[in-house]
Amino acid sequence: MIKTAFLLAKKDLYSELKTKQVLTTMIIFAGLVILVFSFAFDPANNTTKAVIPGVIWVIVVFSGILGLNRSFLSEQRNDTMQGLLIAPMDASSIYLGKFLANFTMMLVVELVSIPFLFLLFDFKIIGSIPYFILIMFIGSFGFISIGTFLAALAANSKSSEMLLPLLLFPVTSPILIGVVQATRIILTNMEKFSSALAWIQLVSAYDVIFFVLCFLLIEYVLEV
Amino acid sequence: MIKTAFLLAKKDLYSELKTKQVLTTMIIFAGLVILVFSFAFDPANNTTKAVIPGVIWVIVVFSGILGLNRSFLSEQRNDTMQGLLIAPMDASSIYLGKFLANFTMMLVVELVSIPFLFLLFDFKIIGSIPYFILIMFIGSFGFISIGTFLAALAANSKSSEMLLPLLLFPVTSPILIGVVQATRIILTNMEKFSSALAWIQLVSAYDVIFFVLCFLLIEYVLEV
Amino acid sequence: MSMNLEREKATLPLSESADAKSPILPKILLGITIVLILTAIYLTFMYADIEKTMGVVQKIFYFHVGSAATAFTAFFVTFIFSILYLVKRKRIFDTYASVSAEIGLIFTTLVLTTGPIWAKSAWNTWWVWEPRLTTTLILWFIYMAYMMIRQMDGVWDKKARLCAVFGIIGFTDVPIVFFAIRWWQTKFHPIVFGNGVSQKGGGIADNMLVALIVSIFALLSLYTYLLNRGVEFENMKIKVDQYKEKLREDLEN
Amino acid sequence: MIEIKKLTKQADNKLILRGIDLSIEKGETVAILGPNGAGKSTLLKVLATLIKPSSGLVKINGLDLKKNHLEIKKLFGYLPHSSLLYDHYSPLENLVFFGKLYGVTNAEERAIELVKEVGLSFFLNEPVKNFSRGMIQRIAIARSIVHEPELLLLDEPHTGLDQGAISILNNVILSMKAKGTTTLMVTHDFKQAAEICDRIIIIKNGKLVDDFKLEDRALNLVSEKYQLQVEGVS
Amino acid sequence: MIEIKKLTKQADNKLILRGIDLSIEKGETVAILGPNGAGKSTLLKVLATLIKPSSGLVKINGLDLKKNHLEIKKLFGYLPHSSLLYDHYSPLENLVFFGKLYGVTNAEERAIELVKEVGLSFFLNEPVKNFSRGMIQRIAIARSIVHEPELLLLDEPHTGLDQGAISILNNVILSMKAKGTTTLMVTHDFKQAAEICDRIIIIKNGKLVDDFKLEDRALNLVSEKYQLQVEGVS
Ligand code: HEM
Ligand SMILES: Nc1ncnc2c1ncn2[C@@H]1O[C@H](COP(=O)(O)OP(=O)(O)OP(=O)(O)O)[C@@H](O)[C@H]1O
Ligand SMILES: Nc1ncnc2c1ncn2[C@@H]1O[C@H](COP(=O)(O)OP(=O)(O)OP(=O)(O)O)[C@@H](O)[C@H]1O
Ligand SMILES: [Mg+2]
Ligand SMILES: [Mg+2]
Repeated sequence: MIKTAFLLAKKDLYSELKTKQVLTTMIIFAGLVILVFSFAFDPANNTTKAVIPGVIWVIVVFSGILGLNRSFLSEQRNDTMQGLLIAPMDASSIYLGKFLANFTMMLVVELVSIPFLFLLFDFKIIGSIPYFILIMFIGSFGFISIGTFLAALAANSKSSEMLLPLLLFPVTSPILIGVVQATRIILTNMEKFSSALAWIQLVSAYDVIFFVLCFLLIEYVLEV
Repeated sequence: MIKTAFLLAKKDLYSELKTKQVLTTMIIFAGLVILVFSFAFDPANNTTKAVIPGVIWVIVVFSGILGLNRSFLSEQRNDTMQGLLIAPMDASSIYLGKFLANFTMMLVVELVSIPFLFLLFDFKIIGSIPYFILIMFIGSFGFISIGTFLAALAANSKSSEMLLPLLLFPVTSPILIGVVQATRIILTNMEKFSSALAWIQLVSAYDVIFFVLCFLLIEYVLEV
Repeated sequence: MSMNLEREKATLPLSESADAKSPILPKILLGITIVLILTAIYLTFMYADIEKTMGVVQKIFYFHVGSAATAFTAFFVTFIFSILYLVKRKRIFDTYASVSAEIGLIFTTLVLTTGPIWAKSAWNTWWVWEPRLTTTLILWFIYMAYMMIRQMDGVWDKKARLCAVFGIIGFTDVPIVFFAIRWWQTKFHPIVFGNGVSQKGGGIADNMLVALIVSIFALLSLYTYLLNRGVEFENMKIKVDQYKEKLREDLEN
Repeated sequence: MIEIKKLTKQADNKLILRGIDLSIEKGETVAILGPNGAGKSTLLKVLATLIKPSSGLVKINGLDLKKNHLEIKKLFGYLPHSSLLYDHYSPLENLVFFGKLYGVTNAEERAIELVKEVGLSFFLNEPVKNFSRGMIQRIAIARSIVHEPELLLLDEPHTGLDQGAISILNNVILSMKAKGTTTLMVTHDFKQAAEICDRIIIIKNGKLVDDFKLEDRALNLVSEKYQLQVEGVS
Repeated sequence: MIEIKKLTKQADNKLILRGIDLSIEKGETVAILGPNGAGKSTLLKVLATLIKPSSGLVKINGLDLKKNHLEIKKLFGYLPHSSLLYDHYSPLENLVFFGKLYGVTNAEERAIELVKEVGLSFFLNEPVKNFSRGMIQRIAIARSIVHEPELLLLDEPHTGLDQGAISILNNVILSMKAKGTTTLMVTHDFKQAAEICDRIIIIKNGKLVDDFKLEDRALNLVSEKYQLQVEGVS
């Protein structure tokens, strides 16, 4: 199963390597969101520094949605999804493969856009960078794992690119609330570190529960 | 030409009336954007009230993008776009028809979501409501007229739903900056009314110029 | 030469109506509901004390909490029937799940309207962004999304399957709403039962408690009645569709 | 009716059409044959104004393709591989919409009549998306003739049709021919080509390699010539 | 090989398949004929596990369709109307991907061999999206047999193919038949059906109305029976 999942992820990532379309779009989009926010909140103003944790996750959410949408939309041309469905593998392999591809792309986008954000807003991290990375990781993990699942679900609809945000935002909002809080604490206010840790635990638990749930339920989503 | 445009707009709006999908989705999406912003930026904080004019336009932009995308994506199934292209009408009729349909839907979304926003953020309007409506109107007009044009352009790409925001943000940013400023003044600070008027004039001029430009150039976009 | 595609697809054998049970049940339910609601109204306005600080507005409390409890129950029912549907694949389970979700959505909407009305007088604002309120709003959005999946085009079994999956996923928010005030520190929303992070459960006067419990039961029995009626109605609609199809085919042949 | 001179089309560096000269009279029924990838569909797309030629001259009814877009678009009906139908609309709604787009006066009546003609009146009000391949093709044919065009451009019109529908289609083409309509039809089915066409064109590698008149439905002649041109040489 | 009992499929309130009983031996080549909208493609989709039957029993190679998904999926190759190919991938990449998905050991070699077999070696490394209809169909055929399936489910496989490709396809089917492969083929082309099939099934209105063996490529017999069943009755 793992092997098939890797094969699928490789296919997606390889076609991405060839065209670089999705990735570039996601990164440019992230850049645009940063720009819009820099208009909206004057970056020179010191109080607006407080919005940075929020901006980080707004970027992840909105550019993530672009990638997630693509992930299953791209299987609609020529009904290639049917090709995957009649192949001898479990539905969970498809899920895992798509998840891996999406997660990789998300991480790349974050790797590029967040340093850019810090630079533009001239932000000095006074907290712990390893913890920050950890939070980014678990937050993205949860967002993408649920997102991949819901993208598969939404793909059944005629206008799936519209349905996905409707499904995704409410379901992932506990994760988002958690990671925004944790990020805020880690980046600006290390005194409340224990509270951040509690948030991290909460989000991790949510991640695990949902990953398992998605893994089990994907079979019913991809069933024809 | 006008007749054909109305025919096209009627087709889109009629199919929307039947399914009500795009509209509901746009409205719910607007609500969700409010939600995401609420936990990204603490709204209890009084300074964030200042961002409300910004949030209004973020809603317009993001839910508008959903509708704009749909508008030409829906013509891709079975290549119905080709059906329109071989029909005996000018490209500008197609543009006008799509513009009318999109603009109508955008107005409906605004009509529903903005009162909601005011309620949720407990915002008291101290400015002039007619002027506010005027601003919403010219802002949406400009955004949708450019958006429709760029959606037609983006539709040529394989991953058009990703390309559209990339094209749209930079081009419409003058309009957006203008209307955000004007909205802010109208809603909170009527003393600077003359300055708001200047913004309105500027945006209107931009609207007219771009509408004419799009009208003339659409032929080259839709050419095959 | 066949110039026309024939259209003699037979309709399914009309399924035996599910309501082999006597039609007395809805009447009994209706009776109980009416009695309970009248009692609840009496208890609320006549029997229970008027709250000291908030005054008469506090009466909204019984309805507010009752609606919330009912909504939670409704979503739980949806959750259970969704699982049942995925296992058994009977249409009736899907009907129950969907009707229950719809009623739950209505009650959530009630919470979301009574809440702000109360808030306007208690906190002098319609809305604040704090955990309980936010999570409740999220709950509303989740079941709105559920309804959107139902609106999708396609055959019913596909929609039923996807809805069932989403009904399971979406239910996770219900415990979060419930525990929101108990885990997070809340500045606004009060806790009555149990303890929160920053405040103790307030507890209430006995006569208020009685009124509350009766209100909750009144609304729950209203829910049961609505569920029963809704499912009946859906079944009827399914049957009418079948008849219509059959009729059309009879006409065509 | 159609006048093509030195038509070439190149996509990137590849020449798809390499100098085609062709002239078709009003009222002719022409079949375009040729192996896969020869450029038949591309030629039809050029005529349907969906692709701009790289060089060469194309005149339809004396009108230059480059300049008189609108007039030409009114003239022809085009049936490509895809159906050009709105999935969630019924046949009736689809045909009425396209009818109105072409300025057909009594669009509704015409639509109902056409749906009846292609044998789908029972499905008049059902959304097209659930239709089978052949049913979609039938509606697509109806769509392409909704405005009673003077020129028919058909790309493999017989795909997916059952025997009944094939004879319906052939009858439609023949009855339109009687009214003076010109038809260009790409096909791989020699039998149908021989049945309704009075002229055959063979295209190979983007070039016109044969062009002959056909009489008495001479199926053998077609196969023979095709074999000679396409398989004999290669 | 295939055992179908009382198979029905309903979409909402409409019965598409109305009780089909069918049993097919290993090595048979069966053509499925029938008018548009009869339910032929639906039947094939059920066999390809793409649609769940509403009721009835389907067994392939003794395996129950409901329970032994994975084993059954390995057995068959399915060619639907759409190509199931990734547009921006070349034929080689497409075939290698699907080969690996099916656990073909030397996927690369097999892919190259297949592309050659369908006569597109010149286009080995060009993205599929620019291909003509017939070329895509050729690659789609290669895709469906990349894992040398024991059961072939072909839905109108001859669409868009030129004469050369048709004989390639027929040869492929016949040579696979020699190796013991079972083939189910939906088609509207009686000639091809008579040429390669040894059994004909006629479906009408979701019911199996005729089922007979064919000898000596008796095209007349096919037309006759079809006419009787499909057109004679109505
Ligand atoms: C503005 C929107 C509001 C929303 C969305 C809301 C939501 C809810 C929900 C979902 C519950 C049920 C949870 C449970 O059973 O534990 C609840 C209970 C309750 N609400 Fe509200 N509420 C709102 C406003 C208010 C206001 C203004 C007050 C009073 C000042 C209030 C007082 C209570 C009390 C006392 C309970 C019972 C708490 C408990 O169970 O411990 N709520 N609310
Ligand atoms: N945009 C493009 N870029 C590159 N090559 C193209 C493009 N469009 C078409 N081609 C090539 O042009 C050739 C002719 O294509 P066309 O669709 O006209 O063939 P056809 O004669 O209709 O074949 P078929 O009988 O298979 O339908 C093909 O080899 C195709 O690969
Ligand atoms: N999801 C669906 N909902 C409603 N009706 C459907 C659905 N899918 C298929 N049908 C109907 O089922 C019938 C059979 O369709 P199918 O595609 O199997 O026909 P077919 O025999 O393959 O026809 P063709 O020869 O035209 O390809 C059609 O009348 C079609 O309208
Ligand atoms: Mg072609
Ligand atoms: Mg079919």
